[in-house]
Amino acid sequence: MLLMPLKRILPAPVRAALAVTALAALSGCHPDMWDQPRYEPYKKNEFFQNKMAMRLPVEGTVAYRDARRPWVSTAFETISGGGATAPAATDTAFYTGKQDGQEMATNYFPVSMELLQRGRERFEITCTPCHGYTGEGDGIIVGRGFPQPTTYHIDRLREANDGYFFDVMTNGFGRMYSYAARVAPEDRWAIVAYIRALQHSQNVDLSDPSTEMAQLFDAGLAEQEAAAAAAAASEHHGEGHGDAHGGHGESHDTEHGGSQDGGEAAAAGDAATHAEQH
Amino acid sequence: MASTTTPIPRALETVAPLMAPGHTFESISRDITDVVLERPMPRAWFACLGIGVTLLGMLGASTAYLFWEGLGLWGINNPVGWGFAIVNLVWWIGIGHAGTLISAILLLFNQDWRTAINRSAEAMTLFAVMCAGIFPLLHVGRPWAIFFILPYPNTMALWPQFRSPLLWDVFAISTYFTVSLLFWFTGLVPDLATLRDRSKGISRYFYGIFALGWRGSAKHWFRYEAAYLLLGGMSAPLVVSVHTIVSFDFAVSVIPGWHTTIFPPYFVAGAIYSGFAMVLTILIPVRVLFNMEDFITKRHLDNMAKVMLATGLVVFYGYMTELFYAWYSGNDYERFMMANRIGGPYAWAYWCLLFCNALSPQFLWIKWVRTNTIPLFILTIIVNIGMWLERYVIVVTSLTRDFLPSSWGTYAGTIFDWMAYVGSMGLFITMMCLFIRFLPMITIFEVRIQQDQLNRNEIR
Amino acid sequence: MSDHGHHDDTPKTYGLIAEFDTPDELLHAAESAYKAGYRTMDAYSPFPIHGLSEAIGFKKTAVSLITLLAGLTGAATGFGMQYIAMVLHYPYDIGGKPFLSWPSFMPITFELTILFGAFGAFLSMFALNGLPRPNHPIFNAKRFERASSDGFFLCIEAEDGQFDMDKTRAFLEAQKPVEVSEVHA
Amino acid sequence: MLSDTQMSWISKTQSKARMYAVAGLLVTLVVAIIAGAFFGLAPTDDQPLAVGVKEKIFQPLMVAWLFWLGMGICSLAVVMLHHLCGGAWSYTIQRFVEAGSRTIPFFFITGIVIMLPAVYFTDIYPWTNEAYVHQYHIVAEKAAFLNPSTYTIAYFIYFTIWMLFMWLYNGWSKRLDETADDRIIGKMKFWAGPGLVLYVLSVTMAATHFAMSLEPVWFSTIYGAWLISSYALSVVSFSVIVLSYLMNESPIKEKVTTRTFHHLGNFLLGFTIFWSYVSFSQFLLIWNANLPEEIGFYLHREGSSLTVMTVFLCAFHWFVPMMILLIRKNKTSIVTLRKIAYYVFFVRILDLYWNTVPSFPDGHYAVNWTTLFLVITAILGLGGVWVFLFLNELKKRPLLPVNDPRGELMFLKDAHGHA
Amino acid sequence: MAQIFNESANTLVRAGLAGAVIALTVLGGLGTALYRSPITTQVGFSKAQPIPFSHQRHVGGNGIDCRYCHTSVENASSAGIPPTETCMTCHSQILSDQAMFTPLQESWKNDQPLEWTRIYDLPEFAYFNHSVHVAKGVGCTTCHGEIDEMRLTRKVPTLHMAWCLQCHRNPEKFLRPLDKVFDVDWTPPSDQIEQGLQFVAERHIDTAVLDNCSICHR
Repeated sequence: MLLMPLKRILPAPVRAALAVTALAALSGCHPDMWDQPRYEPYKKNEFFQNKMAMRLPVEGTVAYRDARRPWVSTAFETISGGGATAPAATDTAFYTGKQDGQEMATNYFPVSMELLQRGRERFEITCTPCHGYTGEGDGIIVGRGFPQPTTYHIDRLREANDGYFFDVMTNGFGRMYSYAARVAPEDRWAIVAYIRALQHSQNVDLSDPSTEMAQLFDAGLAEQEAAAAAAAASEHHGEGHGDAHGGHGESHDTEHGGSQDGGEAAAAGDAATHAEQH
Repeated sequence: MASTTTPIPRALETVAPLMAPGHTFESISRDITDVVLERPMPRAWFACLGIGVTLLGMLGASTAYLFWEGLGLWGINNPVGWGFAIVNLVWWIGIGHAGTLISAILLLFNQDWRTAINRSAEAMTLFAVMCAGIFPLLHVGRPWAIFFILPYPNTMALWPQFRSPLLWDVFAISTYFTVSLLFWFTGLVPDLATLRDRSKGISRYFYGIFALGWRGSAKHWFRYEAAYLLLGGMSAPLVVSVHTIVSFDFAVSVIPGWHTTIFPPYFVAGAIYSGFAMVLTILIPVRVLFNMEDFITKRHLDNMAKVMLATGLVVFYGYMTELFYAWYSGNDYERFMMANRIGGPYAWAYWCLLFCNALSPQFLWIKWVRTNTIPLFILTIIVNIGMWLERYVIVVTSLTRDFLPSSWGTYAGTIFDWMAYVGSMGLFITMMCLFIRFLPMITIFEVRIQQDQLNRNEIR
Repeated sequence: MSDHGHHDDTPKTYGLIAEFDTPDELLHAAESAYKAGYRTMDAYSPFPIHGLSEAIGFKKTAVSLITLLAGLTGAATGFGMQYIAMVLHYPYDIGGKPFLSWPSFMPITFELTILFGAFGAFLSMFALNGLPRPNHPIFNAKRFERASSDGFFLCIEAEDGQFDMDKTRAFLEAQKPVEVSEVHA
Repeated sequence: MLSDTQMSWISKTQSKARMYAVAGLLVTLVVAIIAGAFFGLAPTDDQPLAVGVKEKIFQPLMVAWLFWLGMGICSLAVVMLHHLCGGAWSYTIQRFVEAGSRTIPFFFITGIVIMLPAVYFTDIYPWTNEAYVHQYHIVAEKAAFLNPSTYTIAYFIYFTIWMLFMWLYNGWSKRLDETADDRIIGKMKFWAGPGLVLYVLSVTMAATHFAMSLEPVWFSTIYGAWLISSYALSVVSFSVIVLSYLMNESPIKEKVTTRTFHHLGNFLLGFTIFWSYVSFSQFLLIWNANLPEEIGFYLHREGSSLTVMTVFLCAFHWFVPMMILLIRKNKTSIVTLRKIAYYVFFVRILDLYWNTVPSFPDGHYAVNWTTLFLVITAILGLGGVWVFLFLNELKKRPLLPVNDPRGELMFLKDAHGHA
Repeated sequence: MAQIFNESANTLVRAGLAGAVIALTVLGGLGTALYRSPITTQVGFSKAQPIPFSHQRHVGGNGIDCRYCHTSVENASSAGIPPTETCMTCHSQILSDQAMFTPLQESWKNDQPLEWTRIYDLPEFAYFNHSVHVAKGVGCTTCHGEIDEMRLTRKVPTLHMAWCLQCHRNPEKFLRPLDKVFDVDWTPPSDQIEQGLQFVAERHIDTAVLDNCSICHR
């Protein structure tokens, strides 16, 4: 353990020389608690061709979903009529956005506020760098030289199926890479829902104040102003997200028990995390 | 100053004298310092040193391999996590106790016969504690991180577990070693001055530096005696506390056979017992080899044998109380533990230890045995073996079979256990040989006091 | 030493030393010297002689007091250390016992009491004795090597107010020593 | 044989002792009857042991008997110890402890009146109570040892051993005075070893029967050592007291120097430390392990006033006497040492109270002031009788052995040395 | 008798003793200081990387969310080091012809991962999970410092156990509102302790066990 800091300071040859000396002196003292004979994420492993200790999942592996996104499990429950908590591998609608080779016309999940909020959060993390906050295709990267993506607010895209957006995220499009590895399918569906909301919001005719939309808009504006005022008054502008976790956690925990048992091997890593959460 | 000579009562004329007659202050200095300064070492010394260094080499080799390969080399397993390491630790620490006991407790009790043997016994203490220290050091598995057991403000914001008897051990044994060293060195200073004044050439400087410029001033002696008595006064409870704490290692647990309130005094008595046995094992040959029979007389052997007998009886008492109260407890586990000792897989060790520690010392009731070197020497060896077996029985029988039969196991030391154990004896023998070669093995100035008292007829 | 020369630049005198054959003679001489009014003197012997230091007027030493204080410091350190670690800094539930498990703190408190006390006795004794001091004028004294074997010496130092080379020599001679000689500084 | 001053001190003390004996025993009986009749403890389902008049009478008498028993049997041990290792300190008190040992028959008889009825007719020993044994299966396991018959037989065995050695040593001692026969010294030396071995074993067993079994679920292997060290403390301090009154006259005067007190003081110190060592070790081990059958002993000794008593014992049975005895000055003055000895002797009462009375059902969790009062009066009463008998024995023989040549050797150093 | 040592020996011996004591103290002090200094802990040090990746540019300049690259930080023990693909998402287009991107292009072409040098290396006897810290409201910058201003990532905490404990003993000093966890500009408000205690209660953080050995060493 004493040798550890040295190990991290000194260049390899010096270390080797020191190690030999230390070996002679102490007949070897392995810092074997610091570096244990096992592979941690992102460690090197000479055994494999690409030298990564981490392996890709076997082709066709189905991701295990956990209960941390309540809207997902609620939705799954609704869809499957209760019981099932994660779609089967054969559920192509969920994983590809296509059913019988046809793009899904609507979202895989019933649209809810939770779904939209999740979609917004994920959109703002993942999509805004290029597509911008409103989906105009004016993200910051565009200013850095990335070719401008198409805006969402054209008729072709307004009329496109939900499954189409899902497919683009999953498989990439043009210069856009696939996000399948970075965004989980249910998150992709949430983003789809949010994109739909964006399209709506940017394409509303407010010229006639008597329309329902215009009234809603005014009401929303007033609400936002009030909320801003309240936020200014108190620092606690906590939004529903955190509470939702805590509040729904208990019930979903039990519901997900079955699926954990089913996919134990895949679940092992996440199960620890899962346990932490509750 | 009373100077009348009292006639020796007739009943006491048979008591062997404390030292041979006819000595002067000068002859005392000469006889003792000549071993270091003048006389060539006898062949037996070279033989001992050779054996010691060989065994020490074996210790080094087995330790090096242990560092390389890890503790798996030893026989320790689940459920016997302690094994030889603790057995040897307790054995060596116990042996060490005789030195302090002779120096400190006999000093406090005004026992004159301590004089001739305390120096070598104290040296033995130091070397035995060194040998003892090896085992926990190796047993932790990562000796280079051993400083973790000390309380120092560290980057972990963490303290050692002060409520663990193992940590008490750390404090007890390190304090014991330090205080023994101070006590020993304090005793050496006036003798180093003698060596300084009698040696020639380069060794004058060596002894001169360590004598610290001692000049025998009356004021110095005054403070010296005060300090020496204080050190003795502190060492006496210290030595008791050390083996008490060693016994706590076992006794604060709830393991049947370990959790016994008699352990503290019984361990202390056992320590003194084995310590005196070891002192005799060393002194019996040494006094002959280096012609020290004038100073280490039959009376010394007799007295030490008596102490062995007394402590042996206390140890016997310990065995008997363990036996009786295991039954009296009414507790199934306690009763099984005893039955297991008597008739379980390690019964051989139990019966051997009873033979070595309880039966064989009964011969010490006989004066002929106490004053004849050969039977006494054989007995001390038997007791040394017996005391090792005692710790072996305590550690192994209790750990191999405690509460749950499903967790029972067996234990045996491997060749590396034996190499470390026998090797530690090599360290002990080597250090002892070097000590005899370079330092006066008898406290010269105290023998002078004794001579002075003899001159005045104050003692016999 | 005076045989060795240096008569021309008369080396400084440390004192006059008288050698005796037995401890009793030394003790007697020391008592007489004190009675005669000498104060700055010292007696040298190869083993401690009861009453000798008292005879030259040296009766008290701080060694015990320092040892006691050191021991108490050790006890306070031992207990305090454990209290800080186990109660204040990192309280930890072990076996359901209270954090302030004073019975468990006793062994280490005791050990540190002894450790500190022993250092107190050891260090204070040597420090008060002014040791280590490998060089000292008294080593210049004739046959002083016997002081560590069988010689008993009384040295009246030149710094003593009553010291007078001739008178003091006469006084020492009167104590029937083996020899009286001058010690050069 | 004794000087007039010594004789007059003895008879004065004897008449005082007579007074204490009568008053102490009377008060004990009267108060015990009243307390038992009015403040007894009736048995319940949880606590099947009763504390009535019988128990109230026998409880304090038992404690007092156990307290003074040590003066008899440990005196015998000191006699044998002296013959085994010798030493100036034990030589000077040799005749005191011999006289003490000659009181063992007194305990044999009083024990038949106190201890055996306590077993047969009272609830004081819980193992005699069927409901209690039924409640604690573990007690039934030891029935072979804890039953009235074994107790009685063992009682006779213990006293046979003690009285045998008492008879041997006092006989030899007397013959040595008369004949100056060296062979007697040899015998005394030889039998001291086996005698002490038997003493230690019998006291351990007796401690288990007489005291430990008051709490039959509990056991502690160090208990024998506790009782032995306690008794040694009592005997050494008592001897110091007696010595202090008799030492100004011959023959002791010639033999006693400050060095003798110093030794006695050191032994007092040694036994004080040993007592605390044993008590603390027992506590630490049981407290740490926290096992159900053991920890009860300490739980019964917990509670406001009993906790205060525990702290008191730590402070005044260990710390204070230890600190006082560490100071050399206090050991070289007989007057100071006598005060310390008185003090140690009386603190012993509290220790014995602490070790026995909380085991009684009405002594749990708090100091039972009535019992404490009764224990003290019983100790004064029984002690009055004992001291009377002791002094009677003491004046029968010279205050130092007449023909023991070892005395000379032992005093070589003391006589010549600088104290 | 002649002197063995001359007078200077007295001074020498005493100076030697004092010197030994002082030297030991100084050595001990130096050792401790060295052990705690950045030389050993590497605090404030950055290391050479195959590509001089700048968080300042990406986070501070471009405002890209942490989770864009560190995708598993909310779900797994490891925050995730982005694969080459993530870099290529933009850098297939932007500045792709720059020399400093050669390793990236090579990696992409040969399907060989980039070998980044670890800055934060916890010993393996310490169990650490990013997701639980994020979920309970420990912000990125609490441990990683002002990452949005670092040209090259450097180590900010010592990663000593004492450092871990200062939060595990008093989490209220560091907890944030959950929507501020990834906010690199967040600073504790004036009533942080109060608010933190409220978070501790809301989020069921059991401070009694938070400094138990087995929380981190399992």
